Amino acid sequence: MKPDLTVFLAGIKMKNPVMTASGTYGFGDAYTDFYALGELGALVVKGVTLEPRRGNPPPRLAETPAGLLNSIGLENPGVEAVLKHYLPGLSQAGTPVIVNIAGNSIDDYVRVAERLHASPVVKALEVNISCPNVKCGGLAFGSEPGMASQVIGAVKRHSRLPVIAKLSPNVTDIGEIALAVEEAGADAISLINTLVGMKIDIKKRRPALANLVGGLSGPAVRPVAVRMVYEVSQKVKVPLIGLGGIITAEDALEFIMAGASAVAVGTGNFINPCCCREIIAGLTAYCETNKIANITALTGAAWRYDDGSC
Amino acid sequence: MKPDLTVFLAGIKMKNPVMTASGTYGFGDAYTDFYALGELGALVVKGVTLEPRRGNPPPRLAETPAGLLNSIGLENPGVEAVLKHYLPGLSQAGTPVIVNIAGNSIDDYVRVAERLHASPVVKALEVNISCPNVKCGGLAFGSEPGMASQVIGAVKRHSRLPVIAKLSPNVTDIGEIALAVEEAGADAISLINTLVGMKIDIKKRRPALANLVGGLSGPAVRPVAVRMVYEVSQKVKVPLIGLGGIITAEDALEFIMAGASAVAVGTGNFINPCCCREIIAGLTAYCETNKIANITALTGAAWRYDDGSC
Amino acid sequence: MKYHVREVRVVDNVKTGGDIYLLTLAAPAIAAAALPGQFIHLRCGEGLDPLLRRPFSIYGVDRKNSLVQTWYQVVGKGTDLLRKAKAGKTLDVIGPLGKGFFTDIAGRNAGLVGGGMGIAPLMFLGGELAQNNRVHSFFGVRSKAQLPPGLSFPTPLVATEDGSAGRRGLVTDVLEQELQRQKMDILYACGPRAMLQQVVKLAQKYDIPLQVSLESAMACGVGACLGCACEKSGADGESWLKACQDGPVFWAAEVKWE
Amino acid sequence: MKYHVREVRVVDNVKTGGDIYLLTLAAPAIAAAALPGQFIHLRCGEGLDPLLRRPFSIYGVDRKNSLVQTWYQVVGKGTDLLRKAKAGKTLDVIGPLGKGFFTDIAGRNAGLVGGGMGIAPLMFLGGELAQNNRVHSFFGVRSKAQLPPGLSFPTPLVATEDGSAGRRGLVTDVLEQELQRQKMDILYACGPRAMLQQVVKLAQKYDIPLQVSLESAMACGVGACLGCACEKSGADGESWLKACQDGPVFWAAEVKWE
Ligand SMILES: Cc1cc2nc3c(=O)[nH]c(=O)nc-3n(C[C@H](O)[C@H](O)[C@H](O)COP(=O)(O)OP(=O)(O)OC[C@H]3O[C@@H](n4cnc5c(N)ncnc54)[C@H](O)[C@@H]3O)c2cc1C
Ligand SMILES: Cc1cc2nc3c(=O)[nH]c(=O)nc-3n(C[C@H](O)[C@H](O)[C@H](O)COP(=O)(O)OP(=O)(O)OC[C@H]3O[C@@H](n4cnc5c(N)ncnc54)[C@H](O)[C@@H]3O)c2cc1C
Ligand SMILES: Cc1cc2nc3c(=O)[nH]c(=O)nc-3n(C[C@H](O)[C@H](O)[C@H](O)COP(=O)(O)O)c2cc1C
Ligand SMILES: Cc1cc2nc3c(=O)[nH]c(=O)nc-3n(C[C@H](O)[C@H](O)[C@H](O)COP(=O)(O)O)c2cc1C
Ligand code: FES
Ligand code: FES
Repeated sequence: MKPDLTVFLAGIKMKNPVMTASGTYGFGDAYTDFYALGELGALVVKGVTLEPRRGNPPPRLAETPAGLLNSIGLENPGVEAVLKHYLPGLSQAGTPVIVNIAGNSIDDYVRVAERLHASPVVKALEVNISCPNVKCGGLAFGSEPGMASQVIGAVKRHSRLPVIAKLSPNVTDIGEIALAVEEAGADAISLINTLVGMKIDIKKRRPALANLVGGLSGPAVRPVAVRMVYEVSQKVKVPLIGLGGIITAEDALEFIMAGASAVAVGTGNFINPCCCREIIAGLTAYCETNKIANITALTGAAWRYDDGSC
Repeated sequence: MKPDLTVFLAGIKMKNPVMTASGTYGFGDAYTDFYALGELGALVVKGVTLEPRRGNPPPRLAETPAGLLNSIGLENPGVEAVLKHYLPGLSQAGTPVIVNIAGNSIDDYVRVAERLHASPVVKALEVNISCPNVKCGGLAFGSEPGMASQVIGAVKRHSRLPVIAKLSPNVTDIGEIALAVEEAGADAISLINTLVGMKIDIKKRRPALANLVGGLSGPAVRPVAVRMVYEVSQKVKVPLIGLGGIITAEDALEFIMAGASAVAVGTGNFINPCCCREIIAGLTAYCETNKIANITALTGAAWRYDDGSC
Repeated sequence: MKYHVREVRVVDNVKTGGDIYLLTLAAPAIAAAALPGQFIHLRCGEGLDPLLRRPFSIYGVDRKNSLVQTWYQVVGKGTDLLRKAKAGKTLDVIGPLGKGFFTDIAGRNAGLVGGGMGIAPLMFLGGELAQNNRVHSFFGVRSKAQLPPGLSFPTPLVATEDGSAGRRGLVTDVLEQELQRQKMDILYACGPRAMLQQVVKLAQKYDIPLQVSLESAMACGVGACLGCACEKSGADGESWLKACQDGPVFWAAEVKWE
Repeated sequence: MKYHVREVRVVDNVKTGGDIYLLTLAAPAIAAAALPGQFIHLRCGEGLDPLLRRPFSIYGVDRKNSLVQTWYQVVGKGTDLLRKAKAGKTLDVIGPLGKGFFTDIAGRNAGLVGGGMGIAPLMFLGGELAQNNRVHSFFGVRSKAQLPPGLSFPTPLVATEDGSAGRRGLVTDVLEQELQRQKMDILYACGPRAMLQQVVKLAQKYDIPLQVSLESAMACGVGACLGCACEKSGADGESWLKACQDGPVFWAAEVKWE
């Protein structure tokens, strides 16, 4: 019998647990030559803000050992353009569409969330709280439980859509932030966004990115992400979306066993444009070989094995 | 003319800026077949605690993409045995010896520091504040400015030796911690210790390390370390020792240009046992080619280039 | 249509001079679809370091034998690994990617201006254009050894830094001399930024439409990551050009040149 | 003395059956110094993934021709890369590392017990011991294809899981049968933990000194990282055995067996 990969997450039914990571898949248009969007568990589109954002100047990319630094800076055409030009085309995507939202103030977040109600295509909001809070001197909303809770609470109160909180790993105590956003009403939590990193161009004797710092993603960060999923999944009741360096089905299984209900693929798409499809196939094969009837049975397998302390 | 690689750091004169990272070079005995200890800028030995520590059970190692997870758990024979069996042999090392110290309480740290006065070999103490503070429920001393400051202040008050504070990168705001330890009297700061990480053995469906979590080191973490050195070096006046994923002279130059006065090599020794020696040669060659008379001129070159904001 | 072929066979990988190699791949789908100016995106190694694919212009295509060529210089980790790929080995390739040159011209005087490895895409372009147009080409390289092999259009005018071939000096000087002698209908350029800026000036001065192929660091190569942003001409605050999707070939007027 | 040789030439790298290969390296300094039971630590790839070196027992040494051999099974990333190393390629090697077998015996009956790839170090040991001792060997493998090539001591008694060679069953059963027939003066064992535990019991039962070679994940290979800790017998709270430096060969009595 074919194993069942279905996952219910934040009220959304996904045919499998494999999603795209925001900012690495455009608005769903970039990889359609390789496989159909409908094969995905869910599509998470690029981060959207209230006003159009120009993003940072180039160079925006720097490669590091098994990692990638990016400083795209949330370039996006703004929520109105997204509603008008991008979302309608996704009505036939055949997969739930989740919009990642961002802002510099709580009001920004709330207004983007409210505007997105206009689209019947959007099935959930993923709230990126790694953005700098202008009022708090640029410290990310996600770096302090109080601020994180305020953003998620506000979006939750103004949105009829399920809300996924996407947390920043650049914190002392991820468990504390996760508990705060759960209490504020988050329906699910995505872990992790990028680690803050930097590369120096030793020929030019300056930072390689025009923006100086960037976000580190890719396989290099996977151990950090897996640890956070392992820790947080034992603290909160809401389901987790695990991401950070997933390229193969084995990588995805690490996150699922660590406690994730679903996984998302970011940088992996750049390495292998058929990444998501191959991970779905790999998860199916794994379940078949190991006689797992429903993939949800694997969530948290690694902490059920031991005494659960971290 | 031969470039001058001499560096003065925390009152110690080093013939070059290349040091060993604590816990990756034993007590100086492991690599002597490959080159002489005397070639090093300084030797930093394994973390020492008051009582002998057995460390964690195996498996203690797991490889990750461009990284290494370890959960040695500060295995060491205790300060008395170190004084008796290991330090005397280093009196002819031909390089300054720095002892890394650790403990579960402030009193632990102070007592190890005091005992080390007994050895004429020790030129400075490197205080590892990534250890869990038993009183604070296991949260590392280095994860909160108040605690970090207390440890460093206490060691400083009881020690006639220069004190280097070694900070944990697992914090929301590294700058804050660095300022705290500087104010508490640290003579230099080492950045970074390992990132907390985890790997799941998907065959066994459990964490790959017996201790569940481990410390992530190696090239994978380099962008995180470089960013922290870049940020902290612009905030504090004391010199920095940069480390995290250094294997080549180019890697070392990244840290120096980011703001480090010296660098340390950890995991790199495992990949290339001649790592330190080759980095020293590479730095010399770089200075020659680029007509740098004194390597100290390169410290912070990357932030002097731009407007200094991070 | 873009293809992802996990096992493209290396037919040949030979040094053409200095640290420059010509790589020939057996890739039927890509060969059939490729247009001049497009590129392929390939993994140079097997592990996760280097992590990203590397983009290379398509240097030539042999449609009959389903071959695709790139001509590359060893500059770092990826190209150093590529250099070691022996015939018979397979590589993971995506292609053809990007928007190629505007070739909907016929019976025209076309000028190709290439500097260094920027010559690569012009070789494919020149071969195609030469079928229906008069092709004039201007190649600037450091030294003779950096010149490309296998020309399928009239001999280029060459400028070398060391004087080992053609004229010693800048390719743009050679170009201007020729522009003074005869009218060109269109110019195509690829090379270092400084060279391109000079060609842009000449194209304006002599009022010739110009297409340029730009380089930019790339991650995805397919328009997904927004990493390859190049500055657009015109009103500030507008969005960027994506080198991988909108380009790498652009009309010079689309690009902001300072 | 340990050597670090950045460019050890691959002389040969051939499949001996299944997914098992015999690698022959030209490494004069290491060949001259190597003792049975020691290992070499080598980088399988060129980038930083996989990051760590991989340890392999020395399978054989040809001192005259300065060759060192290892016999390895492809189980993951590193060994898969190693498999692709063709003759002529160079590898970065450290060795010889660790403490070898106790071989200061002469005119004795020595028993060698190997399971799976644990046979590797026994091949070198057996060749050396056979010069002055009577060597009896007992090899357990899954199937015939997993047997080692190039024996330089008397034919082993073989047990296979599938019965394709020797007796079907466990190597320790074959060993015990032989121990009932004749007295051994010393035993040497290398293989899976479960096999070793069984051999330890037999050695106790028949009162024979036993040396075992242990495996453990390794990073440095030279005693610097404390990563390869193996549990020591005796009072609790004591420190560990370092497989890379104190071992990989230990007297069975030094090791805690549960
Ligand atoms: C659309 C496109 C087409 C290209 N076509 C060709 C071609 O036909 N032949 C060819 O030889 N090269 C071409 N390049 C450049 C080629 O992609 C780079 O040389 C290659 O990625 C370097 O990889 P590496 O790992 O060897 O070097 P790395 O180790 O990544 O870098 C080594 C050095 O090269 C510089 N570098 C890296 N990538 C680029 C880049 N994209 N542009 C400029 N400098 C870079 C780095 O800053 C560094 O100083 C093209 C690039 C693009 C974007
Ligand atoms: C002292 C010593 C001597 C050895 N001698 C030999 C030898 O002669 N021939 C031989 O084939 N192998 C030998 N090994 C084992 C060999 O080192 C591993 O098979 C190799 O490191 C695997 O590398 P990989 O990258 O292919 O696998 P990885 O991708 O690292 O791992 C693949 C799988 O193998 C397992 N594995 C990895 N390393 C080990 C290990 N050290 N022990 C057990 N399982 C492991 C992993 O858990 C994983 O499931 C020896 C190991 C040691 C410590
Ligand atoms: C080029 C790029 C752009 C990204 N843009 C966004 C974004 O707009 N919003 C967001 O929440 N995360 C963004 N991310 C973070 C990813 O969604 C993901 O959290 C991170 O990259 C870790 O996953 P990975 O290692 O699989 O890439 C971006 C990442 C990359 C590499
Ligand atoms: C095996 C191992 C043991 C370590 N032990 C210590 C230790 O005892 N004390 C300490 O402060 N840091 C210890 N570290 C951290 C290193 O000193 C260093 O900060 C870290 O590994 C990052 O540098 P690297 O990437 O060059 O290894 C250890 C690291 C490793 C890999
Ligand atoms: S390289 Fe990703 S959008 Fe161009
Ligand atoms: S492998 Fe490092 S001490 Fe043994």
